[in-house]
Amino acid sequence: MIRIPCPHCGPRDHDEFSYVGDATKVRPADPAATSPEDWHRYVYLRDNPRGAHLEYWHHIQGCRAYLKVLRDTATHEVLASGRPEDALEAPR
Amino acid sequence: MAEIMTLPPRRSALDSVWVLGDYGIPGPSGPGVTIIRRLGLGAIQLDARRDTAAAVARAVSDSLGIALPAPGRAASGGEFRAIWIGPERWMLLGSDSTGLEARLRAAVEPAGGSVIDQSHGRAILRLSGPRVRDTLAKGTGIDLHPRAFAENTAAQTGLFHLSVTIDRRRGTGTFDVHAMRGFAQSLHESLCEAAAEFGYRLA
Amino acid sequence: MAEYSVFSLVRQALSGHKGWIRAWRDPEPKKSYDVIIIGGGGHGLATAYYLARNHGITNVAILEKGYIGGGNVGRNTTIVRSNYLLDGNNHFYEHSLKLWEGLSSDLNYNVMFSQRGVLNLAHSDGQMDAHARRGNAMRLNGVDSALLDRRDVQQLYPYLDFSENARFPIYGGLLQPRGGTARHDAVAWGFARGADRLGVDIIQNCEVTGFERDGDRVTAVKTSRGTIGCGRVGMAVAGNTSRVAQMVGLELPIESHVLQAFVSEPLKKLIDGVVTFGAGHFYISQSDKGGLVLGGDLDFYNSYAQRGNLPTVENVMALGCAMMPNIRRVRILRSWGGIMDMSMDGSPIISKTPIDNLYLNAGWCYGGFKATPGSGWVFAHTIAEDKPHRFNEALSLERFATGHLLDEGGKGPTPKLH
Amino acid sequence: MIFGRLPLEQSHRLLTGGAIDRLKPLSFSFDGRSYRGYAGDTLASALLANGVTVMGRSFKYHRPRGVMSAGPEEPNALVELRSGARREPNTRATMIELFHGLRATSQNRWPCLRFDAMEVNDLLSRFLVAGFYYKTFMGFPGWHFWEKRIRAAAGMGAGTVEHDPDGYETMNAHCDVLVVGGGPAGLAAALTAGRTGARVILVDETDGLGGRLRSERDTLDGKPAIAWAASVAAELADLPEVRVLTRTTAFGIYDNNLVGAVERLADHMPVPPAHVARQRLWHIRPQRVIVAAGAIERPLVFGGNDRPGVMLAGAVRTYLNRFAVTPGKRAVVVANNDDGYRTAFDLAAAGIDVMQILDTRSASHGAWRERALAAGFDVAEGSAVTNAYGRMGLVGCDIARLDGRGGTVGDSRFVPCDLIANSGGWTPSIHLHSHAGGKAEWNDQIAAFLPGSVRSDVVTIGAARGRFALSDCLSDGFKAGAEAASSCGFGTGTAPDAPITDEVPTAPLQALWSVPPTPGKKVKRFVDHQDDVTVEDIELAHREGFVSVEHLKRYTTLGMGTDQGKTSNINGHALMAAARGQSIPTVGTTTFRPPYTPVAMGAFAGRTTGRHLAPTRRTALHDWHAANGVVFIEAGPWLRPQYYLQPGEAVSKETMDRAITDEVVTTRTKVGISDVSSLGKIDVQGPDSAEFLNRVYSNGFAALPVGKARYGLMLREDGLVDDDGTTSRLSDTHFLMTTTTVHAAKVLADLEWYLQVVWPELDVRVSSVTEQWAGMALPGPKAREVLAAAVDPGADVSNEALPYLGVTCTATIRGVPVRIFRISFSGELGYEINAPADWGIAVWEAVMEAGEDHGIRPYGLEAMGIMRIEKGHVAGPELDGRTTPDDLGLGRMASTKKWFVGRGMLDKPAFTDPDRPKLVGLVPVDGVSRIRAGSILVDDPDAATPVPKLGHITSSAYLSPTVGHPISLGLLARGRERIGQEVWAVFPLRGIRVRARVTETCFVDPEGKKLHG
Repeated sequence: MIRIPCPHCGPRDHDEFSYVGDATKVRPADPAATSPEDWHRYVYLRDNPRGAHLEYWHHIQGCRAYLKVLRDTATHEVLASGRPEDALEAPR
Repeated sequence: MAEIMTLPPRRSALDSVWVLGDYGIPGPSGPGVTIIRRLGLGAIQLDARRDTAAAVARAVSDSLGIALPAPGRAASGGEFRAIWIGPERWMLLGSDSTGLEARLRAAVEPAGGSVIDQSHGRAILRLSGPRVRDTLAKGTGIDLHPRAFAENTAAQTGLFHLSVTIDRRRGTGTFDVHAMRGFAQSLHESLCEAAAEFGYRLA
Repeated sequence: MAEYSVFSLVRQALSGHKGWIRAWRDPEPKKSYDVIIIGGGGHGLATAYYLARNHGITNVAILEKGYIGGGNVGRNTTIVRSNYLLDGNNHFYEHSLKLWEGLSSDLNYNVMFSQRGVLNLAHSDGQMDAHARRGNAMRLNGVDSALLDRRDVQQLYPYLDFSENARFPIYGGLLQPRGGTARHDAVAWGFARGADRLGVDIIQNCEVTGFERDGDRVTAVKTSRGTIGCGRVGMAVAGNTSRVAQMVGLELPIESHVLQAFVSEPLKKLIDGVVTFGAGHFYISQSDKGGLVLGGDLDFYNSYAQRGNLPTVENVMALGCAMMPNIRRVRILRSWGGIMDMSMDGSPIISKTPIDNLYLNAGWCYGGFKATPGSGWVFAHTIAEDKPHRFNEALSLERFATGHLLDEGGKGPTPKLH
Repeated sequence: MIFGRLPLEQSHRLLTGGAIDRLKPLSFSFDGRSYRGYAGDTLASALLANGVTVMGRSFKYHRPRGVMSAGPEEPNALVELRSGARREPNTRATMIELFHGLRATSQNRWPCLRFDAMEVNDLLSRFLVAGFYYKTFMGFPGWHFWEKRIRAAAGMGAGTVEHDPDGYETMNAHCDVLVVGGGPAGLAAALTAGRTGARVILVDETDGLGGRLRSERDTLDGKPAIAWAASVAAELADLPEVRVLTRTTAFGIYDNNLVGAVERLADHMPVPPAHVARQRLWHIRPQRVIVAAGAIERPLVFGGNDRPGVMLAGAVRTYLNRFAVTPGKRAVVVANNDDGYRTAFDLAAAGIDVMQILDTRSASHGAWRERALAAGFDVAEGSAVTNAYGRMGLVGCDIARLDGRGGTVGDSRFVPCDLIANSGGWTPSIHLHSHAGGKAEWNDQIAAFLPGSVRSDVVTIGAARGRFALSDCLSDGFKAGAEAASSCGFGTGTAPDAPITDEVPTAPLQALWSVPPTPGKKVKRFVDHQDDVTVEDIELAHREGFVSVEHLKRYTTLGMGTDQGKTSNINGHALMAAARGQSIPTVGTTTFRPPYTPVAMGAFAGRTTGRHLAPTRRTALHDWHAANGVVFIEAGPWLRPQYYLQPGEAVSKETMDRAITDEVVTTRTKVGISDVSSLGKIDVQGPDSAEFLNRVYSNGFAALPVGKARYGLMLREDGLVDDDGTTSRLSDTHFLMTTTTVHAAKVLADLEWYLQVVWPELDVRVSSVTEQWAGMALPGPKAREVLAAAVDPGADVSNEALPYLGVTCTATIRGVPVRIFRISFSGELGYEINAPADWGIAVWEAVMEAGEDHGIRPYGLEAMGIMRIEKGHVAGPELDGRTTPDDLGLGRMASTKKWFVGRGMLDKPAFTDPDRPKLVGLVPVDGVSRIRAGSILVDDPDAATPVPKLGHITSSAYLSPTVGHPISLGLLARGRERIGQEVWAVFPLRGIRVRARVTETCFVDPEGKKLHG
């Protein structure tokens, strides 16, 4: 069980959350000025790294907040977590 | 006011299954768990919107005499209880007859808050007794030990695969559990099965 | 002692089995190859085999970072079927199923392909309609399928939960009689031996670390055992696709997720075929040895750890016990986790890439094992002919941009849901 | 046991000693024969006490097997425990606590344990070597022929086809320190940590605490060590924050130190008591884990080492000391370490003849040897058993001197015996360490893997890290307990002094991976006893290139039995290393994964099975339906009315069809009422609400007037239709959105996503209010009259006051404030009434009462479905995640004047392809044939396969009571251009083909007059 520190509720089991996915993907801010290729890149393409992965989780059984989480996909270790607007860095 | 006088009685989601009595294997000092339904409550959800949390909190404090609790906490004030249920979001509970929704609406909407009546959408059970923690632990992964979950702690979490609010009340072993109305019977069944080995009383 | 047969076995038995030779050689890598296949899993081995067998291309190396068959071909629930709804998938998987039917004799290696039937249960009218649509589409493609009602299912599997206690009653199911199971490791070993006998070099403990490029071409593959020149390169490294693709700067519509599978203690025969639950993701069969082999959903988060978590284990078991309340006392013996290449529409990719001589075989989601021979066949064709076979035209990389998606579940670009 | 003669009652039981309760005799049966044992016995110890030596048959060769061990590693003595629905195959006799009336039967034999026809496999064993099946069974008559026979013979025990009557449950626990294993190290750790006031959980898989102390004759501070264990157990029981769980196996460590453990609450009883689960699965979340899981003894690999009567030396001591059982009368002891001597002393103390001590080490000069010589034992150094004899029980063995190079010196000598106690050293149980991501490091001193580095929050102590001496275990435990507690903020971290032991110092072992055979004899040397993997199989695997440990395991099935290789893996890997000429760590070890020992599926499932598989969701009107003839149907988590029977009617095809037709006809001609509470209802508030809805809906919402509802369509980011529903504007800044039942949760999560992550600048809050409101739809020509009669005086529901798509929140019914929306799914003049849920039934009854004179009746999902098909409205089968707005005839709802979610994808070539299937109506040309949903649309059903497909039938009404014939909806290539043409709707699964005419999608009131009436 991955323990995810919810910035609001504190550490909780990951089965209280719904996994959303890659948080490095930023939805095009001006859709009218977005090319089909950029939409394609946003919707379909993923870096999918082995190691630190910035991702969103939704605390669906808890406070219903979306969280940003930096997690190692090889070890499942959570390196940092925060609100969607936070810039996360792995602790050194 | 005339309408309120003639309102039909509220019907809880558990009316058809709630048969008072003692069940399961009682412990040495009687049932390990006693469960009561908290009926006829008003449960009003209060949302602060952008940058209004402080103003909303002030308005609530002024009108109801209760301080909105911090994340993960609950508080009592006067005849009301307030539970933090999400970022800038609280549930206020009080007796149905106090006009809670109207009072809140009047108080917080000018301050930038939103009010949503959820009184009928939640089933609220109060569990007490020496084996309450063991019973709840069969269905939730959060730590309910007094060291970790002190009085007036409240959590939004999962209980028997349902989303619930668990509100630790006064005393050593009294918890209120708020569940969605539609799942009330499922929760009731799960709680009763879990508590049966300790003995439980529906009161 | 090349051919395997009962006669050679008896002859060897009488001389203490001293005469058996290696099933495949252990060669040093050459300076260069016409084709390099990256990944010594089922698909890579099958591709090399068919490159040699169908296209006469034998100067081929398979580069495997560990031991062959150590990826998902060695960690799956061994189910083989072609009961797909969408033509692009159905034609491909049916081609694969046909290859399975002759595979043991083709390879001279018993892969124990067992056509015991694959049954998908349905638990609502809507699900029955969806099964009917799929079964009808299969029949129009010349693929076998049968729609069973509740009574038919009860006759086949009387111990499923037909009681009042069932949360989701069984309405019926869709059966593909030609579906079944195979001995997963044997598939890898059979293809390895077959490819080796046709001259392919299988190079284990050889990890790819990078590529040498000349414009839009790859000229050599850098490995832990030196740089190896190449004519063409085929990538078949499902689970690690994104990592290898990144070495040539490709970003792909793929996420890696962990899928757990389980086997129980061996039991006397209990379950004849393969059965899948319809009110939750669960599938079960029984190995020839007697273990119940079962699995369910992904763990639902990106992962490269071949290790799953307890909630998913519990969910899989809950579904299994709900479907078959007679197996609650059966004990789980082993569990394992495989890394799935989850694509954005739930269907695989066998395709050319923006790099001229690099070919991609990836995105297998839950479906890689059953595809092994078919995948090798069409991937070999794609590499040899530099164009897709008709059975993998629909499995192109471009389909995500053009909208020609193969989304069997209608789940959209959310890989964990496929 | 001698067949045909009644065994002497407990002929192999010592008169004194052991931890059994001689005052509590228990009767049990094995293979139908009655025996007696005592409370405190295991099935294995009780059978041994009765002289039963053969307890099982091996997997492949069906060789008779006795018990090898006294613990969870047992590969041989597997039985079917209990019978009927509770039959548990493959149950280790060494782990079954004896209870009165226990019934066990042997397995994997036919017709009986003593005479097993399948033992012919043993005679054929030279053909049935590792992997023989990959090389055979390929020609005539084919694999399917052979597989049937192999499947009939394979497997070990038989499961049951009956449903398990027992319950299971899950329990969550949190603690500061979890100690796994209640042996000396674990007890010391738990005690030290517990005394600090930290929250401590101690688990042990057996029925009591003490671990190896229960099996040995050690003393502590001059008193029996088991007394020390008892005093620690008593103190732990008194510490309020300490929880001791016996009969509990920690089977795995998952991420973040979640430890899974299974507690066997009732396996030592005939059946579980009422309200008590059979097993309980614990989720333990400790801050620190101390693994004191002990070690498992390895057998030596010699000829005939699988014969009944060949036992691990440690197991022999357990049977002697803990169970007061003598597993033989004449013993040979063979070991590559000092445990041989220790065992000999215990055997002699129990009055058993020790015929010979064989020390396989070429030269050992330890204290144990000196003691043994001094005590007069016959000790042979550098010697081993080279073959053991006796099919159903040991009769003797050959012993020979080893040359140290894989051969023997001189002649072998036969020694009669009925027991061989053997030890090849001990393998630390590093499973949990490995689960936690720890590496394994080879150690030559003990010839086994030790736990390497791991995170600081999991420490392995005592024998589990190769510290086999009791004093080391204790000091490890005291230190680890103190450190773990202090790292959690309890105590000072200082370890107390350990009690004084009386240990004899041990000399190092000398690894010996296989013993050469008796010269001139063909022998079978078993590495994996259960799966019959021999030394020769490993050599064959090496010869054929299956040289990595993973290939070895998979090719030979080494370690794949129910014992998971606990006694066989290291021996097997060492033999492969020898064959490769490499070191064992180079060859490597396979990875340990949970579970440590097999765990019942039911324990994992817990209560989440049967009707609890998923929670059931009931609407606020549920009790009314239940009292009024409803037939419920599952709709996702919900139970919803499918249709209603009249009083006295029973469920049948006929009554169902009649009910559904009546419900449709009544609604279309008079008025109907249905429960729509399960539709998702989302409260949207905030100054930016209109802008927000404008972005998430494909059609415009910015200009929706207050007091009005609008049908909206939502797309996914990939341009495909996600959901639909009506959304009403209650005030300038307040909307109420509805969603489909199925997508309610997802839509809410999506809205939260857009607000919290994508457009945080929008000042909007969303909340589900689904549960707050009971929803009822009231359609039909008489709906307005009924509604007017139902609402309290003062409310105006006239067409002018409440026109089509109008909304009012001011009316009351029976005093209950309700929201009324003039919307309709059926195409009739219709309303949806939302009432606070606790008053839902009161309002429903008021409407029913008001409608009584108009012939109102409730209708269910079936009638609702027919009416929506009649109107051509899309629902789940059309919103299947593969359709665009245009496919569904809703292209006009994709605004070109604004940007909305999904618009960026709508121009993809595939989405604008004119050949794309479009939604159309289809009716049978003959006017009567049913067109089933799931039919495929084709031009030529007789075309060669693959038959080109044009689309499929999405939804179908076998009979539209309104139009009088079957109707259906389907997606058809170029469908809009084909209206009026004919196609085939084929259903080859049932051999059905129907000629169908393509029509518009709306079959009833296409102009929508009724809606506006």
